[in-house]
Amino acid sequence: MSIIEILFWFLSLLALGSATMVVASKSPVYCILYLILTFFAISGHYILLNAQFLAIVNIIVYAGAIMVLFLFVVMLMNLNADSEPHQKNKWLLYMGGIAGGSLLLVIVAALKQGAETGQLVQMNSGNIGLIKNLGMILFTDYVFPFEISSVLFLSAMVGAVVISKREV
Amino acid sequence: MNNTLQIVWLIPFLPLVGFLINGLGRNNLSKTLTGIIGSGVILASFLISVFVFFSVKSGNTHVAHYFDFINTPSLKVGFDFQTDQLSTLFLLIITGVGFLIHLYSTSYMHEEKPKDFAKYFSFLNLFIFSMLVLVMGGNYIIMFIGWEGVGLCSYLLIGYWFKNNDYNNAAKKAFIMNRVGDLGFLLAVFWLLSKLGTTDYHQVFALVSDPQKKVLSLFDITGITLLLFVGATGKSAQIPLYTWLPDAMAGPTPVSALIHAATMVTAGIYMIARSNILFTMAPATQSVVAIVGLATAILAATIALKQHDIKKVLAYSTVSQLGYMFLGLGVGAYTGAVFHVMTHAFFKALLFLGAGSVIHSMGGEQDIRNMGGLKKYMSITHLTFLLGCLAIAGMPPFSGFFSKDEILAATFAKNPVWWGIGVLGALMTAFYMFRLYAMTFLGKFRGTRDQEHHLHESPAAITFPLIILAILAVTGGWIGIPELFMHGGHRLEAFLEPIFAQSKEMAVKHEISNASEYLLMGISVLGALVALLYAWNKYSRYQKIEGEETGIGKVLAHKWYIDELYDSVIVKPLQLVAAFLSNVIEKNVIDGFVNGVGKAVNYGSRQIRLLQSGQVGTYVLLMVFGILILFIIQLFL
Amino acid sequence: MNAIILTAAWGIIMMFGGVFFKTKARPKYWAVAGLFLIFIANFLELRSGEPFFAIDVKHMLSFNSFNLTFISVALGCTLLFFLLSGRDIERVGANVSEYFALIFFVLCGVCLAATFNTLLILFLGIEIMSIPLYVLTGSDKRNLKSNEASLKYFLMGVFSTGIMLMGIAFIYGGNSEGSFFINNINLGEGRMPVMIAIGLVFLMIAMSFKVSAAPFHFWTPDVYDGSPTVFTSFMATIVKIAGFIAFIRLFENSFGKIQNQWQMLIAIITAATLFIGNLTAVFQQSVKRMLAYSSIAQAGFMLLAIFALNDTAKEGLILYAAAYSLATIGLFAILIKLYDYTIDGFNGLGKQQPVLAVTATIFLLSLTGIPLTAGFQSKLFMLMAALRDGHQHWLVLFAVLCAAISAYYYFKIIQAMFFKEEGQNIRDHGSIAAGADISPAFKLLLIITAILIIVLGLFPTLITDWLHYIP
Amino acid sequence: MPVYYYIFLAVALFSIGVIGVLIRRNAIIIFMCVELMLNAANLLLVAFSKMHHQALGSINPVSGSDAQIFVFFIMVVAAAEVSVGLAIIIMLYRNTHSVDVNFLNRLKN
Amino acid sequence: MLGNDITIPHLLIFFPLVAGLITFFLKKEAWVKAWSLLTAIITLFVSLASIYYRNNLELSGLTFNYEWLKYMGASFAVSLDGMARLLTFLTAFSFPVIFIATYRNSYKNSKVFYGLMLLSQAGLMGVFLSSDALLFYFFWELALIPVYFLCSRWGGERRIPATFKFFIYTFTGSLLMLIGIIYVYLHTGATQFSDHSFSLQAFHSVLLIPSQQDWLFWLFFIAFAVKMPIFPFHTWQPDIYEQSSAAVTMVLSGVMVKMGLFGIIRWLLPMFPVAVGKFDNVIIWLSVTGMIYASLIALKQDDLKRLVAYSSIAHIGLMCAAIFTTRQMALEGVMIQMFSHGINIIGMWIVIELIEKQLGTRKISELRGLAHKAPVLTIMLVVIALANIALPLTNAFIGEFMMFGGLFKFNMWCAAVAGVSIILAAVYTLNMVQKVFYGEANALTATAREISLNEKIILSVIVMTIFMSGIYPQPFFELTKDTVAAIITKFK
Repeated sequence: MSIIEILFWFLSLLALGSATMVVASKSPVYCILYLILTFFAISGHYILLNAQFLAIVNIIVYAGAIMVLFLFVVMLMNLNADSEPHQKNKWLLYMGGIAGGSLLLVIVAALKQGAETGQLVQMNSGNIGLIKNLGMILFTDYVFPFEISSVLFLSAMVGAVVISKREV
Repeated sequence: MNNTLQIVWLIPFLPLVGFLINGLGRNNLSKTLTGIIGSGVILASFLISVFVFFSVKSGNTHVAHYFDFINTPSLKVGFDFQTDQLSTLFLLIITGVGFLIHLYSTSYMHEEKPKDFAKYFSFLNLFIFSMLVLVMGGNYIIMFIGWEGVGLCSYLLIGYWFKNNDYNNAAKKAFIMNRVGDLGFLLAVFWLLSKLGTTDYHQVFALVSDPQKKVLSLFDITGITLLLFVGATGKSAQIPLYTWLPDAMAGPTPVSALIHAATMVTAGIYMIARSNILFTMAPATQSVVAIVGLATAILAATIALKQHDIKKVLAYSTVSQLGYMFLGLGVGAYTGAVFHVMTHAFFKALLFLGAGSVIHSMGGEQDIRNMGGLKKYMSITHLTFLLGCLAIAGMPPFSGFFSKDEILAATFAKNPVWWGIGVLGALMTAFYMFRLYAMTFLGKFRGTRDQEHHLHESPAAITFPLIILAILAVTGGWIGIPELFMHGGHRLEAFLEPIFAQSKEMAVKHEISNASEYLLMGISVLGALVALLYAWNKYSRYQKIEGEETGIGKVLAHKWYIDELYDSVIVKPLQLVAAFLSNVIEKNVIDGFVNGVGKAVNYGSRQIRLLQSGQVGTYVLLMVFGILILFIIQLFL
Repeated sequence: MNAIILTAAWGIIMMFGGVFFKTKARPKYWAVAGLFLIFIANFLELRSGEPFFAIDVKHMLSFNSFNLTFISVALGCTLLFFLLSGRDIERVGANVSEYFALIFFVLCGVCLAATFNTLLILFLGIEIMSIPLYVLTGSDKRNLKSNEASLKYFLMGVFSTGIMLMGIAFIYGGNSEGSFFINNINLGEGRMPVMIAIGLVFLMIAMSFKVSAAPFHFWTPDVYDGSPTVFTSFMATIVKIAGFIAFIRLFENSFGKIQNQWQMLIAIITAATLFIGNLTAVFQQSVKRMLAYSSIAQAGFMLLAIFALNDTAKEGLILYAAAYSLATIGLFAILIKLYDYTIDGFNGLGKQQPVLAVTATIFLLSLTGIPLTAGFQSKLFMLMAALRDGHQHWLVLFAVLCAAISAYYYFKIIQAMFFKEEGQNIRDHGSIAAGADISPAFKLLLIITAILIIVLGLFPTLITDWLHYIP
Repeated sequence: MPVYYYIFLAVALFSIGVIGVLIRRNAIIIFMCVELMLNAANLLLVAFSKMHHQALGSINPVSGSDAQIFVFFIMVVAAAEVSVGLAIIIMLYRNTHSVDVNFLNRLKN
Repeated sequence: MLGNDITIPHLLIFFPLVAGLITFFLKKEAWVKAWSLLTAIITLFVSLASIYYRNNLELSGLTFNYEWLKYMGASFAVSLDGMARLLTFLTAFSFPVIFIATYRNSYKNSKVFYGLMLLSQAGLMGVFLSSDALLFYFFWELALIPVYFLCSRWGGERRIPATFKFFIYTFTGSLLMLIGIIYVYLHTGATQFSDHSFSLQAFHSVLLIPSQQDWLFWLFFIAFAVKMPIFPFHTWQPDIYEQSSAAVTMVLSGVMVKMGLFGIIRWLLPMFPVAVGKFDNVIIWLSVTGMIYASLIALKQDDLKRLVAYSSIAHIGLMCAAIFTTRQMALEGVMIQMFSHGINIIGMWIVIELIEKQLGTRKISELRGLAHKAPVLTIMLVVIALANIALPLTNAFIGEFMMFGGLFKFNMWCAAVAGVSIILAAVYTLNMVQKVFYGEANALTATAREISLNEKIILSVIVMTIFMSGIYPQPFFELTKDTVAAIITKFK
């Protein structure tokens, strides 16, 4: 059992466990922290897959910026475990669990039939994930989407302004 | 086409003109004018008919084609008038008797308002028109036009006093029962059409009687003739459709005389006589006709025994006489039947008009129990009435004797038992007629005071037709004197020979010896005489006795409860079914289903919108279930 | 190309315009003018096939008569929408020019969704379409319903985004070519690979969500009901049909060859959509909400195009887009003016505002699919396409019966307008809301819209012929 | 390392996210669960990119890289969504002082 | 843009259409009435011209074809064959009669009323004239819409639900037909520009295997059956006749029900001969049942309008049965009967309308002895009623006789059963006449007065028509023999 596999299993379990805790834990703050943990685990996977750029971006953008934003909001509203509305409707609770679980089951069962899922994934080698190469591609082939995403940001910005500007 | 008989269109046309003039100008014309026009047109067409008669007698028959009534690839119906011996004879009867009755009416209906008077005459003219179309039609469809037309006129005339609801009911009954018959007639015509593709008498009879190619199977012929006979029963008031005729007496008496005694009710006989070949080729039908006729004759006679309404008695006697005619047709004595039609037209019209004259002077009273002894008040009426009674009772040498005897003779040849029953009926006829006569004219008056001093002989316009008809009733029979009295005495048979020739040779001959024929005559005449005398002296001292009849008498007085039977077997169930359909099936089942769909949609809408609970959680849950279903279908099915 | 760039640019202009515009009315005129120019530009591109800006997009976009025709239709409908409802946009809130800016961004997304050639652009386009809409939905900030609507829309929208991404990932994984280009997907022989299948279902679900097809429609009534009516009008028409174009282009180009393997799913979705949409609409009292459900029902009919996936279907889809948008925009424009949004609010409109009533009647007839209106022609095309496809005739029968149900609720409004007496509160306030004014120009525009509908009903080829136009 | 490990991992994360969306009532946490779903997709994409690179790298040295670009764009979009989404949630919180989605039932039926 | 030469079919369609649109903008009620009456009369003359010119050979004036949707193979094709002439004439004849008969009535904003009336006339004309399936469907619906508004706007209390039911019912039917049309269209052969065609010839020559014909047959038939209507699709009819205003009822019952029969003859029979041969027994027995059923229900009606409605259902049932016998005689009968039925029932409505206008009731139980007060009215009604029960020398006799004849050829028992309805018809008609007109006048009817001159004139016009076409029906047969022949050849 190579080190890579050990790391893989460790990170997977970490990701799954913390993800479960995101769903399970009462206090929103804990949820956020567990989510950050999950993201770290995922970034770890990226590193295993030698997608360094994404790993970094994931940590900086997601775990860093976005999650902190979440945290701020939660703090701002000072939500905590006892202010947390917990699901009274047990029926919905169970049904939700069953539905999600069976979704997993269905897809897994489907994939079991598929032959092409046996292909190998290239671990910690191959250089496509390096910032240099991705940068090259991003600013040559993918320049148009890149530009277009600016429109996305603009609209998001305008939207945020429109929504949160106090009307006088 | 330049046949003199081309002008026969005038015969029905004139009454039509009369109808139009009287009908449209009813508000402006004076009574006298109306009467003159009304009767005048009939007289004119009578004269033309006489001319036509002689033309035909000289052997000139003709089918006049005027225009194509219907002319399509599938159906050709010419508007044709056929003038031959048979139709000519009927023309004479209709226009002749018709004219007399018009004349009679001018005085009889004189109390009416000018407007209604005109209405009455226009209807009467219309009737004559339809009747003429009926007998002159060159094919079954034209005949059917007249056939329905006379039904309509009788409806209008029975309901002439439309304020009285019973009269309207009687009229309606007459029309509807006729319709039942008409349906049979129509179906027969369709049958002919579908088999032969034509309804022209000539072609039909030619095709049918052609021995080479059997165009009609026996089943076809029997079916057709039976259906035709159904039509006849409706029009000519035979079992089972006879009950309308007695009720039809609601109409004015001249109407009863004209339509319900002399002419319209004989349409059935005319029709069968016209299509005699068909009937001769369908022995089964013939026996049916004979039996039905016989049964009707007896049944009606029995009922007539116990009636107290003078017109009702005559009505039932009419039904019974018609029965005899059908018996005649049934046994193949077509000439005899037609002969009896003619004589019956004379004496029955006479009797009705006489009765009318009586009713007139009794101030509308019709119950013979309140009459009696009218002899000394109204002598002409009395005398003519007596002659009429003798004629109908079949006393030689009055007309009734000859015609009825011919029928009975033929019947005996066919089937002695039928003959026996027929004779029995004849006896009853004699009995109830003289019961009627005695109770009306003999004995002493049983009416009220003012009725009594109001009694008077009717004016000339009434008596004149009576006298004419009386003469005819007496002498009318002499054109048909049997062979054994006088060789070649049966001039009518000679005259009608061309019509019935084919049937004659087809039909199986039953010859009966002169001796037995004498015997039969003797029996019937003597029997009738006995019945006659018995009734005479029994009822000439009739006293009014209160209280209901009992036993069989009651049944007879209630006409064998036939009306009640029909009411409970046909009318009431029909009403019930109709009510059930309109209240239950229509409202609840069919419309219920349609509205039910709408309700279902509304209900479904009300339920399904509850899915939209407003809860994001539920929405997502449902979505996930949707996802699952799609996955399962796509991946595992 | 022109449309994409210009809409983005004009969106930015409107955005900054918020600083300079003095009066509230000013932005509208700018927006109308700009949109008009964009419309012209796009039309010229359609005619000449030559964009103004020659940008190498590395085949990530594809422009053909179909896309461009659709874009012109969408832009035209939006122009009409501005003209009819511009005043009401001003009445929504303070940030008028921002609203316009957002709408322009949405249009940019619409153009992308109509012309995408890779899944990446599809994803971006749909996001660009959606994000401003979350905002517009919530733009009536004081109104709790508006807030609620926008949050619901947002949460379920991102949920569907997740599903879509999952689908894209699986498609990518299953595609041995290892590419996102929609016409470069290796479907293998015979039955498609499992990963493709999973991805396909995920994508289908995501698209169904965008076009609010059952059972992924649940957001639609609430969002349409909650958001400011003007924006409902915009969402229910242009955005929805854009979703359909994306849907049909995706499934035609990438999975058209194996249609028989997924046709059943679409058939089921279509049937469910028709059923739920029509049946639920029957009982609605609020016309706004009823129109939301009717939009679902109409979506069901449009899905027939994706079910059939042939030329008639494409023609029909564009025609349907135009007919449905025209009628719905007009109807909403009238609805906004009313004092009472329930059906009773329409009572006696025929007497009070004959022009509005008559035009509304024409719009409703078009939605019902009565001949002489564009609605009939579009339904005709759809049924024709579905029958021509030759499978699942039951679906066509079902669709027609649902159309019969739709007559039921559309005609309830007609009845209210012409045959019912006004209620008490209408008699007090009048049918028309306080702030709303019915200018002659507005009436004229309504009449023009109605005439457009009838002209399209007589000569649908005016639009459909452009699909076969070769520059 | 066979790809289906990653697939199962990603699908598991995705399902957990879905479950979270289903059973939590706090809007923010639901949103976070959606983020979890997005990340599952990201992970899957990266895994596939490497898979394709494994398979096709010899032919095309940059094969599979576009998936990583895609992931990048997903993060971009996620960031934008977050800004808008949190703004909406805050607006709602301003008006109702709650982030409980079950209170959102003014619109129904 | 509709071709360079305006032809008679165009005038028949567009003249009422344009005039109707103009009517909406007229101010004074008097003008509206005069204008629409004028229009109707001119239309009548146009259709008379169309009949007059039937013999001259240049048919270009009578058929016209404009490429409408070229690439769909749909064209604005209108043509006048015998049946179309007959029915357009019926339409053109009814409207002036209706306008004159109801000239006294005044309606709330009458301009809309008359405008819609004229539009519905245009729609009807279109239905009868169009020889292109798509066009046919267009007009089929367009004739419905104005009537929908007419019925819901003017009439009795329960008019709105009744009309709604009527509309949904017929709309569903026509949508089913639409599917059928499209399906057949997709099986037609290619034309110059399009791979399929909507033209009448293409539809008549389309080749369909029996299994397809079977269900297509029902798709079409239900649409027509609802329109006619025949049992058991008839329940909308009595309500709508009872509720809607007189003029509209006349249009509905006089002309509009003919659309269904026309549709069957023009489209259904030639397209699906096999299916017709397969289902004719079913349909005919259905119709015959309907005849008896409707007649029995008519016995129980107390409202004059409902009574006539049910009797009309019975008559239509006979026509439907006759059509499906596909016997020449029957079809000839149907042709003339389509006209006669229109005339008679319009006459009936006019009389009922007059009674209701005078006495404010249609309840048979409340009316008695009108004959004293209004003899002319009585005579007219009696004549019309007798025509209604097909007495010889009235127009209805010819038609019914031939239809029964054909039915008998098809199946004698069928004819026998159907014949019972003749008797029942006599029963309920005479009941009605007796109850309403005979007997002593009661307090209500004592106030009745004789009808006015123009009413007399219009009624006598109808009575004239009844007798003329009853005594000399030949022109009708001449007019329609080509149509009948065309159909019969399909079933040889």
